[in-house]
Amino acid sequence: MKPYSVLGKPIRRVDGVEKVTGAAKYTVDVQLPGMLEGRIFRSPHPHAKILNVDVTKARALPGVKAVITAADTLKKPYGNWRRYEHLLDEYPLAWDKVRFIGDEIAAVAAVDEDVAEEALTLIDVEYELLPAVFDPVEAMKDGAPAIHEGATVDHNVSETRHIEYGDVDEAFSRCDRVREDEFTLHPVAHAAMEPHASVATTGFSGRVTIWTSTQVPYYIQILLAGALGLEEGKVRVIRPHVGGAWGGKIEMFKDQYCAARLSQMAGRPVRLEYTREEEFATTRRRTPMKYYLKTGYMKDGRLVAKEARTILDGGAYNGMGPTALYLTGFFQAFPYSIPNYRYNGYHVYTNKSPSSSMRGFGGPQAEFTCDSQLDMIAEDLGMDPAELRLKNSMTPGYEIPGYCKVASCGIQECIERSMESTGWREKRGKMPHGKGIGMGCYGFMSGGVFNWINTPYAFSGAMIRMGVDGFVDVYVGSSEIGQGSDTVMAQIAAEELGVPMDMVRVTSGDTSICPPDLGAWGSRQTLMTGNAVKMAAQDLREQLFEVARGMMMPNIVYAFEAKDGRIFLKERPKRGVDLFEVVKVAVRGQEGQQLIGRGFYTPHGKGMVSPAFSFGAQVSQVEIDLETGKVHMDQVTTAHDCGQVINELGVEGQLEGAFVMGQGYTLAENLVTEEGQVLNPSFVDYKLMRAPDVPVKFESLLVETFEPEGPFGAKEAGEGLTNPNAGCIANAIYDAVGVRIKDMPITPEKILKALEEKKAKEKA
Amino acid sequence: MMDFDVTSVKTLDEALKALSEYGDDAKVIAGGQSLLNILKQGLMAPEILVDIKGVAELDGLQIGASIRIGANTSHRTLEDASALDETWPVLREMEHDLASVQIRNWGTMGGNLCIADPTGDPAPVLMAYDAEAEIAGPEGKRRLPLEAFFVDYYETVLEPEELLTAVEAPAPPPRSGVAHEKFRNVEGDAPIVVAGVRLTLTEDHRRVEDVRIALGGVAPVPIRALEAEKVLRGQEPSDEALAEAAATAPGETAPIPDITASEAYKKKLVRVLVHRAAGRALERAKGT
Amino acid sequence: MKIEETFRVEAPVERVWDFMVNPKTMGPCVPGFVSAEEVSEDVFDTVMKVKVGIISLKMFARTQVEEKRVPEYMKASGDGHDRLKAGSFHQETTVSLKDLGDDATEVGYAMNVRVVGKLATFGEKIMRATANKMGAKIAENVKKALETKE
Amino acid sequence: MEKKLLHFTLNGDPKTVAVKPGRTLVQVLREDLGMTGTKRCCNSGACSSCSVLVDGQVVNACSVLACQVENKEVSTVEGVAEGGTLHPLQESFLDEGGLQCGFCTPGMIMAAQELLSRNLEPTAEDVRHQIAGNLCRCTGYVKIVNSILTAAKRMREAQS
Repeated sequence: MKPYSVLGKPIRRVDGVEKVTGAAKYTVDVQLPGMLEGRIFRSPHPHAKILNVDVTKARALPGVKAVITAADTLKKPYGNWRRYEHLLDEYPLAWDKVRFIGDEIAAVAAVDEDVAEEALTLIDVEYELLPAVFDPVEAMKDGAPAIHEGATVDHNVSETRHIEYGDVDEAFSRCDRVREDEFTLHPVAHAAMEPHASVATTGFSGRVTIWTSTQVPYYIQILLAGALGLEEGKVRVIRPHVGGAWGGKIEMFKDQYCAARLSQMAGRPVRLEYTREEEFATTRRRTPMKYYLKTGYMKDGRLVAKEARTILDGGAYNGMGPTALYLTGFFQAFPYSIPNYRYNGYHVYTNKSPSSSMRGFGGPQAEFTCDSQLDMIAEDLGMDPAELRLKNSMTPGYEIPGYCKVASCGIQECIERSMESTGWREKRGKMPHGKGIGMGCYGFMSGGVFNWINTPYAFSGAMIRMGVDGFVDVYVGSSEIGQGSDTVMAQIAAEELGVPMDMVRVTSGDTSICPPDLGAWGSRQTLMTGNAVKMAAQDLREQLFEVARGMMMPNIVYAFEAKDGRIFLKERPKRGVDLFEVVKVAVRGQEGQQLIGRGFYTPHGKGMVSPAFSFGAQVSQVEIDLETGKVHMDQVTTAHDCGQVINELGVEGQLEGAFVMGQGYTLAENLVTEEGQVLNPSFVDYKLMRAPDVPVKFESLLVETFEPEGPFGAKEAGEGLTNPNAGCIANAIYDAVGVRIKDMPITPEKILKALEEKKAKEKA
Repeated sequence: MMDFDVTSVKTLDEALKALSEYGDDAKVIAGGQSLLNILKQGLMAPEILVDIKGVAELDGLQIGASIRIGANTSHRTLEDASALDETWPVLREMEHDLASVQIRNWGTMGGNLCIADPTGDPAPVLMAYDAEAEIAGPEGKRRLPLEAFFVDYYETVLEPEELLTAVEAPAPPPRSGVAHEKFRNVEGDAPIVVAGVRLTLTEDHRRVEDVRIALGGVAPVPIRALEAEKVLRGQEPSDEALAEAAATAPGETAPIPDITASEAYKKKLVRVLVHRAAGRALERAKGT
Repeated sequence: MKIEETFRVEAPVERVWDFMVNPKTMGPCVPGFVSAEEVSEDVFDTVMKVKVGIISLKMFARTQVEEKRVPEYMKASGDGHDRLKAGSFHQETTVSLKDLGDDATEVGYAMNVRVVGKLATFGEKIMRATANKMGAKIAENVKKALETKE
Repeated sequence: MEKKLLHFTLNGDPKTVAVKPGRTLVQVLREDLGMTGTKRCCNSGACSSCSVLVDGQVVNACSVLACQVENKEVSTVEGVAEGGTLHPLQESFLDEGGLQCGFCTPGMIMAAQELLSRNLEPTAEDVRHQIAGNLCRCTGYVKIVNSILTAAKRMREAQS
């Protein structure tokens, strides 16, 4: 039993009360006097030259206060890839060409949404239609239409990634067996409940203040300033409560640029909120991939060599696709120890909405293919697939030279515990036809060590102030987007300072108040911002001890401790003073000294990906309707190693939410396009899982390890949890009915078709 | 764009007057659970909506030898109507599982039928119950079998100045059982295929005296599977007979392939759902 | 969305050709046709009233004849939109005629319509539902118009 | 189009607003009355984030014409906590972790409130069925269902 007072317990969210009462303000709730409504004019064509944009009629419409086109922009490409300029391929508004249906051409601000919408119908654009290409393999062929004319773009390939270690060819040559498979992964939408939205206002000083729904306020400040030609200090980004993101809000979007630019031109606040249709059809998608996988192994089940090749359907612009391109290759070799590995990935432009980062950042595609193939290998060897995973899974201290070091690693215990609690050995392969059980495993980064913008370093900062009002104020640049990071930061500060949770206030996501932080992506907040908060709290605590020492005048030098709102002598706990007496003496004392702790974190020498990795094993149990192919989820058990648990309620919530998101990815969700047109841009036609669909029994086993690099030994519990879902469901389906679907999503129709083909084969 | 006037009428006469006054420029709104989506998309631009939700005489159930469902009756009212359990229990079953509670509370039976979405839940069940549609117009009222009410995809027989006032279904004959089956990949979602079956046994329970099989989502309109009915009528109520009828039904359908399912898969679902619904209807008939 | 029909017309190929390349005569064979005006040679402005179930929209389109091989092949393309710009569309139409001898002609009619915007996303199912019927109706009308002796 | 006067009761208070006939209830609540607790998410009746009660029945405010609530009683999430104390539903959502980003929470709470007003002894299945129309992208629903069951239990205990 660890001596923690608030860590590792189920703690109420610090933002909970606001949210259950409807008081919480999201960007879409921000209303300013004189606020105008903005709307965006989009391309109806998948690929076309823009010959002329005529907005005179729109400008003349009564009630229209501003209309912008590319002519009102700097025509400078922007994006997160500031350190890799060849990847910057997107403009605030299209000026030469449009590259997908929905590409932004102009924007209007009017007195209300009706006028704004009418204004859109008055914009006339002349196009010269160009041949379009929608399939990445087609796009790579000679003579395919060129979507971008970059010097580094060849056959629409915008980026390639290569990973290699060990001696792959030699290793394959000495394998007992080699297995090759191909998989197809489809696009899905982030489908955050809150759409992308911004409210921007420009003061007479020229300073732009923008409230926006984002994961990365600091990036938005830099990118927006750049796109508007302002100094960064002239842009203030405020992130109110965010209604979900999952990687769909880690870039600058057109709502942010257009709201800001329109507010500059109209001299009035402008709100620009995407419709649900725009959300689905014009923002970002999880990257569709074609996956080729070759694995070499020995008769005893040892995995010896692996080769992976991917072709990513990048859509019209890079987005964060190139990172997904790298990470899917890297995590293809996780969480197993494969000494010889080679990966080649290609990111290809097509005339569709851009694909980009989405929860797991390439991981879900990697683990679905990896786990599906592992089960096929196990069958080939006549081995229990769980045993195969145990035999090959990573162990603490595992190292991929030049790539990463894995300090803490609980994967083996995760596999064992998920087997025990589900009765794996009694069930696998032994249940009646139609019922099945399957496993998927994963490992994921606790924050990327890399940064795309301006510097190569990932960094987080924190500031903690204690005032005579009796509260501890924590200022962080991390982004509370629903995942609970504000609560985690409050817990870390409370634990370190020995104060109760309700004495801690967290202020996050305001670039003019909070220290810079790369924000919420790559599961980085708990470890990176958490470390910064812990350091700031320690710094502040030392300041308090100093004052306490002056107050208590111990005759010899004792070590101090802070706990339960008191500061006392470690060896003589009875001798102590109330913590806020110390604060008062410090602040009101003759020095009038301020109590402010500083903390910061940046990983150095931690390889190319992450300073630490979470691990886990997931077992799902399904029942299949043999006549319709419909999959019913009976039960899911997940054993997750996130190091030291900070908030039990939070980790469980992430586990459950991630699984159901993955269940949708596997069984139902699919962003269907036909000739570049998204056919289901609504919650009527795009199928999210609903309450009656989710497993009735949901079990979360928290396997605690200690991660030396993490605050109190903590690691991520967010994105990684999405990685095993598809594989473990696919494997359960195979166990139930003996069909293996390699192209996602696994719909009832595909299952039924496979079942019929299987029957036919058995007859023949 | 939602740029139209609304006139809220309180009586059937007012409604009909309004409709003949505005003619083609008007659309009727009751709950508007489907209509509003179409209007928001700008796929229809009426000058005025005639709001009949407040017309009390079109609201509510009359239960006797037959059941009369006023066009304004909400799905939730039907779901909650325990008075149906005796003779029309499947109406409640169907309503309990229709869309979401939010939609059941505000949406009406009349609205559902008039939108004529072929995947709607109620039509096949009502057709199995041998329901009739009652229509009011300038020349007074007319009645027709519900299957004749639907003309084409999202199209009914209603003239611009006409109004659906009620649907009426007789009590099933003695020794009858009724069942409803639907398939959807995600719960709480619109069905892909719907089947409703009413099966009546002979006095000695040895033969199928009569059967009605209605299907939704497999043609531009909800349809009867008349061939499948023929196959079953007069047969011994064996599972083989049911299976044979079920195997006949797909041939009578012309499903429209869409992003939810292919034509072939929808036909397979028809066989499965008809078989299951007929099976449950038979069990219930035996129980009588 | 593809609308394709191949059908036999009891009329000489030249007559079929003259009929089908002229929007004034061909237009009325397309369900919902309202009017067609010649803007310049081989360029026409047409108005259609698309009524599919509850959906009813007035569509304005400009059509351009791109390729003509009298009397066997014609390719035309056009762009259009509805009044509220709920949807816009781009269409490519090819007509190919085969002389079957004794005053009969085989007509191959292929229309590829790409509809975008709300009309496509919301109306997708509805339009698929009617596409086939549309083709059949066009064929029927063309036959009627040409086979009735004038 | 001409605005018309609309009269209704909002969380107990009488309201009179001038609105265009084509306006939906969610627009009137959020834009005209500044009651932003009710969220607009899909605007097509498919996610139920905008759930409010009309005469005690839960409906999607995006799919109700404002003029159709004339003389009716509308309640929103802002009216759930009374006299400065949280409703048992709100307390149990906090204790059970029934929310994350919180955007669907107001709708969930309104849907749950209708259920509990009709049935204080719901099964887990009853709860899942009641919120089948309410989409949540964060929680996977598990803890939302627990929250509603816990609230029911607490309300039963408070009664007896």
